[in-house]
Amino acid sequence: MVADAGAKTGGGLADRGSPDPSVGRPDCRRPPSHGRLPEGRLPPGPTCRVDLSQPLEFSFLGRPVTGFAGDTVASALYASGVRIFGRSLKYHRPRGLYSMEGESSNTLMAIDKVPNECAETTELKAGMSVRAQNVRGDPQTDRFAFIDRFDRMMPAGFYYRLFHRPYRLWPLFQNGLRRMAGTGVLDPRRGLEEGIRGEGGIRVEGGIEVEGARMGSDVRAERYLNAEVAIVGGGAAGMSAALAAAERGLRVCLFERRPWLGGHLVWRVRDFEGEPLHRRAEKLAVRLRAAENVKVFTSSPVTGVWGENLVTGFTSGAEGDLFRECHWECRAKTVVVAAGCMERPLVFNHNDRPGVMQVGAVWRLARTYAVLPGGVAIFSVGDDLSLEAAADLADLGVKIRAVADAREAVRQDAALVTALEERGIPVLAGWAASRVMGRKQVKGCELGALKGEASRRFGCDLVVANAGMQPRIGALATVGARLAYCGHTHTYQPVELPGGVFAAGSMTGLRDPRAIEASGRLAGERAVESCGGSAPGPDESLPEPAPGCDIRHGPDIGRGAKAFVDFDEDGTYKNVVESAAQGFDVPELAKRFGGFGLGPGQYRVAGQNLAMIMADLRGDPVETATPTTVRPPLVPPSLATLAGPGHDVHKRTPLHGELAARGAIFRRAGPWLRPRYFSEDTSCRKEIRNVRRNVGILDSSPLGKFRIFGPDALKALQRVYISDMRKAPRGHCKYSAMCNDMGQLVDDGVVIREGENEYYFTTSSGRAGSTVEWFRYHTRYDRWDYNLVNLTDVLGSLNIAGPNARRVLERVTDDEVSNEVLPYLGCRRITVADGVEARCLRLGFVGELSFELHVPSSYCQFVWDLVVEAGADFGIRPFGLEAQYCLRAEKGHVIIGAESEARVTLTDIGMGWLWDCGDTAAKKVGAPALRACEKQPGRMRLVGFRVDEGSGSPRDGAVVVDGAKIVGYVCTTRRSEALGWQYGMAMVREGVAVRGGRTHIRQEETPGRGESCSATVVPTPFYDPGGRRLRA
Amino acid sequence: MTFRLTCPVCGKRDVYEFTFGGQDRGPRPAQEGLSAEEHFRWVQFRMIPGGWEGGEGGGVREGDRAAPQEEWWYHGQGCGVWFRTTRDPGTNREVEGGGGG
Amino acid sequence: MIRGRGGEPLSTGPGDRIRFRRSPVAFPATPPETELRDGWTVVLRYEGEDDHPGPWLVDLSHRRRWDFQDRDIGAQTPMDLPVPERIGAVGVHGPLVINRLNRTQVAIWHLGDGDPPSTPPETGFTETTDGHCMLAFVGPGVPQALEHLTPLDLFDPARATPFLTQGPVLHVPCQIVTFAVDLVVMTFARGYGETFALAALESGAIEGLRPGGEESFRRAFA
Amino acid sequence: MRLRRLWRPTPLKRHYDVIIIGGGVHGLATAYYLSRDFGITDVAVLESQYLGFGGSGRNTAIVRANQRTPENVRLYDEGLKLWRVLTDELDFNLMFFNCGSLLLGHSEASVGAFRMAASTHNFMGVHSELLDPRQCAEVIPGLDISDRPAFPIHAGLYHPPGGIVRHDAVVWGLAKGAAAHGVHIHQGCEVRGIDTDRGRVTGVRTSLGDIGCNRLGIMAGGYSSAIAAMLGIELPIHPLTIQAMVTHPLKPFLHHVFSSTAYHVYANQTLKGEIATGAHMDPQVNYTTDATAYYLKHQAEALVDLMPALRGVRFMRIWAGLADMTPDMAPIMEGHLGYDGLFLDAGWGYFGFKSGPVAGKYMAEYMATGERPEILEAFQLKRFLENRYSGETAAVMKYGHWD
Repeated sequence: MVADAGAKTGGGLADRGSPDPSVGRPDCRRPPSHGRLPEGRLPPGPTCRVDLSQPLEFSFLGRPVTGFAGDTVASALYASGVRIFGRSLKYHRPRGLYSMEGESSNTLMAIDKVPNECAETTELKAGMSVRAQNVRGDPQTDRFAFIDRFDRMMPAGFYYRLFHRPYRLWPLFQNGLRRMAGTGVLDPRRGLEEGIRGEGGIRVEGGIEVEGARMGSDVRAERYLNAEVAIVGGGAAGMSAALAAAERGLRVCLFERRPWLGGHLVWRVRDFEGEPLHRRAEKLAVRLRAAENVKVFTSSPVTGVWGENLVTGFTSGAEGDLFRECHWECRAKTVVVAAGCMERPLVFNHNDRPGVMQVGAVWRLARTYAVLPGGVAIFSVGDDLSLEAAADLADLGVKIRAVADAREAVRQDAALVTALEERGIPVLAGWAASRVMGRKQVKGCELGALKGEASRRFGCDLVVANAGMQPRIGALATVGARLAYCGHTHTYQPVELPGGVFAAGSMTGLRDPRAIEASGRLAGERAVESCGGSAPGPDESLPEPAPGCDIRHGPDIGRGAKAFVDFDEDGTYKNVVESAAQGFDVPELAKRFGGFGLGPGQYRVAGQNLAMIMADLRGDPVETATPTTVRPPLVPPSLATLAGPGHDVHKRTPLHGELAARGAIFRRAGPWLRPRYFSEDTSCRKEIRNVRRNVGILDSSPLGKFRIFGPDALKALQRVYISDMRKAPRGHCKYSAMCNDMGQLVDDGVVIREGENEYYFTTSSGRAGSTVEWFRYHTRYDRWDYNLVNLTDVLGSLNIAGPNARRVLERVTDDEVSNEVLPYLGCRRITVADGVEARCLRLGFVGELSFELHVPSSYCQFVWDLVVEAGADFGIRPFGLEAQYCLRAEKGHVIIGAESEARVTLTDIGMGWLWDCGDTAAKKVGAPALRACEKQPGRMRLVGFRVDEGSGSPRDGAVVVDGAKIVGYVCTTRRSEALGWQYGMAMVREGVAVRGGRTHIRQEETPGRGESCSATVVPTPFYDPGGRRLRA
Repeated sequence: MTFRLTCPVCGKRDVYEFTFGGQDRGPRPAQEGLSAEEHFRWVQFRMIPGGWEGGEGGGVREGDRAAPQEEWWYHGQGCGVWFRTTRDPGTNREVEGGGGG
Repeated sequence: MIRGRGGEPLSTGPGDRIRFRRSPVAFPATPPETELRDGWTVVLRYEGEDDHPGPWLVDLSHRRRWDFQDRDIGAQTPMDLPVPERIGAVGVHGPLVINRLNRTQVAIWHLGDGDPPSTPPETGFTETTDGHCMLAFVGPGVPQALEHLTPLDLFDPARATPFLTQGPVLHVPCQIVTFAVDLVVMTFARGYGETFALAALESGAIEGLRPGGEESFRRAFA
Repeated sequence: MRLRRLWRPTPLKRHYDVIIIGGGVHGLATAYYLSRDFGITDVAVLESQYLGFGGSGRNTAIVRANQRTPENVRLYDEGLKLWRVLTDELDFNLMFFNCGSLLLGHSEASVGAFRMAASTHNFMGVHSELLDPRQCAEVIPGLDISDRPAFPIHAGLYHPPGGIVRHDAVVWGLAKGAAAHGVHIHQGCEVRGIDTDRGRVTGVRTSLGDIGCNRLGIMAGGYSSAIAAMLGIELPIHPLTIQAMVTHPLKPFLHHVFSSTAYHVYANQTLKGEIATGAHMDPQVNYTTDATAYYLKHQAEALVDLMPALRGVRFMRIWAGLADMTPDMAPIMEGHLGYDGLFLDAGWGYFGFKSGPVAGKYMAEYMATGERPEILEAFQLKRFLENRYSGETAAVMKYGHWD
């Protein structure tokens, strides 16, 4: 599918994807194996994409149905006689095929239990299970069909005026409304058991009947492309543009939503310059695939063109793919939009009946899928392509009783009119369909003159209708082109394009194949020029766009019948009138009030018609009509496709495997996974006790570790740290904190002077990733000469803590680590195991004798093995973050975020002693805020408390109350084995923060089940207040 | 809408690679004699002239168009450099030649 | 005799132990041929590698690397290497590769054969070998495999190889050097190594990406 | 059923007693209460585009009162009770679907935060409940409570009084109510300047001409800082783009609102059956409402991780609106802001919809009496100059409040 330059074969996206039948398509003309045409099928012609010799069995409503390779779900169902594909949202009206492009919810079906799949465009696969949606019982005899008769009670916005009086009844109505809401059915438990996030490796799906295959355990791919030129649309214009750009050596990506290239030429057999049109498209496709630098993506709808030419979309794979859909994003320098046209729906009475279809749908059923669309047809159309279709379909055996053309005769292609008349088909210029007869299936059609009273009725089983063509403006609109109504083509055309965006092809109003190709070439050359390539040759002159059709709706609109402007939410012409009457008389308001273009079809079905009709109702010229905003995605991608492989790329410490083997229960901490517990006991009693009594070991590798050096290093430290860093002595850990400009605590750690203009410092693990950013931000105007190196990942960190810590350490190093040489807050470099250099920091976060070893990450496992082996006699065992959390809380040490928040400053949480208020010249970050709030009354404060014995046992988050007022909350509280009582820290209003004061704590996790207790404000630290243990 | 910024080191990159650092307000004021109110204004208060251009469903609107502003960005997913650029809050686009300060 | 978790022999006395080093990456594949180098167990080849045309993902985390910073970096010759003038430029000098990261900083990688130099005493140097995971993408199909991992334009025909790109791969900030259409080497924070490599193999498998040994990289780099 | 215009076109007068800039929920509610409760009917609401163009029509319609601090809980709780009252008063069905909301927590720390919220709410008589993961899955079947997601579910804060309201209906209902009391509503009237005289607000310059007034309310949501800038007023408000999207409609299967701060996602199923879901904000100030491909993907990644069944659902529309963010995620409701007669009701961030009617009620009182209602004490501008944040968010800012 992708013609990568140098693409190899062997499982890549490069050679997978939908086979492109435009190049060599012998199979599809093979007759069915048993020699007889299947029911409902035409003899396969030169443009047929269905292989009638390859039947595919699937089921509809549990009944077996046979389709053929190359069918879509819809074409196979239609060929087998299915006419009602589902029921409409509000009125439960029967709905059938309409555009074969999936433009409305009419043919959204449940396929293999996935709701809202588009039957018109989904390729048929054997074994599919297909069901109709919004149906009670059989779609033929839907039990809610009666609602259709109550439309008079349901004018636009009726639900805002009903059901709320008296209010107590509203919940009943609300539940009733909810039951009627939505179309597809989703089982919310689906996918929970399937293990969708597989553990590595690609899963190749075996059989497609596998439940869950479409849920997408196989949907795992995403792809990012870079190109000079991205092309939206693989029709004649898009291909020509691609060739023009590729010839100049640019990288081109072309995206085509259909499974094949060629746009609307591929099903046209009309002769043009001596060969049928489809041959012309095929030749272009062959040239394109031979071109270098071009990647061609078929079955790849574009979901949006975003700012600065980012094109996004997805590729539907073919059977046997490793994945079903691949999300891609293409960053392009330029974009050529050649998205072609769609038919503007014709609004007329009962225009939603099964059997009313657009020209393209009928034509492609016959020409692409070899399906006989109907026996007797009436056409009501508004452009020449439709006239060509009528003639072609007549040749294929469809009896066409009449063709109404909304245009005046002078606007028609006379040759086509002649061709129709030669076939005995009357052409009624200035006429349009006014009404369809038949409920579940078209039985007849009334045509009426647009001027005057004349009308005629015909019996038929097919009504082929459109109001002319409208360009697929989605890609242009989403990228920010300014569009305006063009009074000549009666379409919205770009009048101003963003940089590097070009439009080409039939969407610009061109109809002549040669002109379409020329416009593509021109756009391709402009793109080359825009990329800085050589200027294009002299402008090929393009003909004027063909005149368009401005019909608003059929005659006799709304009289005793519903005429739909929007199929998805059953928005009728009458509803537009009603919306306007209630003041919602611009499209944006009417859209929201009446529900036009809010369903799966979005702006595509309702957009232009709503704007034109509203202009008429307001009495404004149609040029002033502003259509509703086009919003992406232009084609709806599934969440599985967008989510892609969902890799969970996170950080692991050098000891991850070791810790996992030791039963660690991991939690996410910023980008890291870290052990929280080492047993199911979340109170971590054993881990805590072991640190207090013996010795524990903590993997603290995520700790931020940095080197700062250079002539201005000290200045930078003075700026971001709140303490006076000039006082940091060599070989000593200077503990300090960083604040933000509001004086709030953002980080703490130690700084160690290691030499002249050379410092080593640590940050909390959560801040390690933004420390360089923080330093550089706060010194960005200063032009200071200092250098920072992030050593966080270079060095792992092992914290050996507990009364036996030194004895363990002494076993693995020959260096002196006594209290004299390495006292509390000391730091020195030691050698572990005769060869591994380590920084050894004497810190006391957990309140015991403790050493932090910073060793190169690659040696971490080695050093761990050694330490654990050496510590075995002393009962060394790992401890996790929860144990550390409790141990430090007993010491009253603050953890950022746990005992600090946005309302409090460094001084509020009792750490004001760190602040060096003298050095204003350093412009310390946060100093002015601390100064302002230092003595401010009424602030919140962090206090320690002791829960009064026997009064209760509050937990983190309980609130502190004073009478009827909440005056604070508990940040952290635990019952301590070492202390023998429950301690805690709380953030409280100033008045509460009185030492010895009694506070009331209340928690109520469940209404009515509140618990209260009392506590006494006590000083911190709770444990070892003199700090003897950590200085041992 | 997705847009790109011009990193002075790495060139044009998707905006989601960067961290926003706010309007360029010049070096931090001297702290000597700085009042609390002055400081807190300097930290938090901003003027962001606005209006919007070619609003959805509207034509191009005259009048109060947003003024492009100098601002700081950090290329966190790339080279790790702070730089200044000019961006128009009315269009959410870097102004031509705004990159690389 | 005590064995380490990786099966490395450990004796009881610290002095006799093999001071083994660990890469952040362990591929789910069987290496028939490894080599112990400066404590690292280096995989030279994986099983079945010879029957596979590529692309390969090669772990080079054991290759030594340095960070060098200086305000006036243009006037410096770290390790006797000329500093590339343009930011984003890459110099290849024998076994050493020097990448100009920004105004004041270069990265030096030892990618070629032979013993790596030791860290020079100048203040500006920091050895960062242990801070990164280093991976090479080698062989035919590298561009296609990388399209599944990053939106960065690593094969912009307008840039002359080798060149440096700094940006996200699998959302992780990376330094990436494109040496050729079939050779790309990148470094990123070591902590991501394991999950990054697995994700790369998982997404790259669509294009045939498989673990490769150091030999395949050496062939490509030579 | 007789169909009448909900609000009649009115002539644009050259002078009004009160002018309100912004035809969204806040502006219309203020006008409604001014005219209904205080007899001040010489009021014009000026809307530059169409009613509900801004955040009022772009939010995900979630209403709740499970805020963090008592001052905020009190205000939002009163707001939550107004939906029923207004439905009756306005005789317009605002379609309050009282489905309750479930906030998901993904860490040990979130359990404490939820316990604090639940304790605060229940102490104040607002129903909230701390749930464990199993209970979360009972409330919302389909949530993946295994350890498979990148951020496994640890706890839930269930808040039964919350729900969703048909957001457009609120705009239209309030417009109907205000117009019935004589308020003039002018759409397509863009304010381009503000006139003052000797410290008083005297009028506005608009795309439809100059209009005089005695009192002026800036209630323009995300555009409020732009309006304030016309008077050279600096505010601690950043307008940021926030995005939302809906899926194809489905039969009801999600019967509550759920949200997760770790995933930056909130979702509910509308009465029409779509899953409406909102995302986080881009950090840079701007006045555009452009959607980005990034969020479409981000949102899908988050949703399928939380609720795997959503893999088979398709997004059909994405859009964006503006959130007027303050550093503490609480609003600024201020009178006589630098000029006599100038009132500001802004800085609601992404809480602007649920607070609309209650804010309008008290802003009307403020504008009518000139006295600040007691309930608004906590929302003065000066708290930013005194470093007294409201505590609505515990998160500490980095360089400024955009991050």
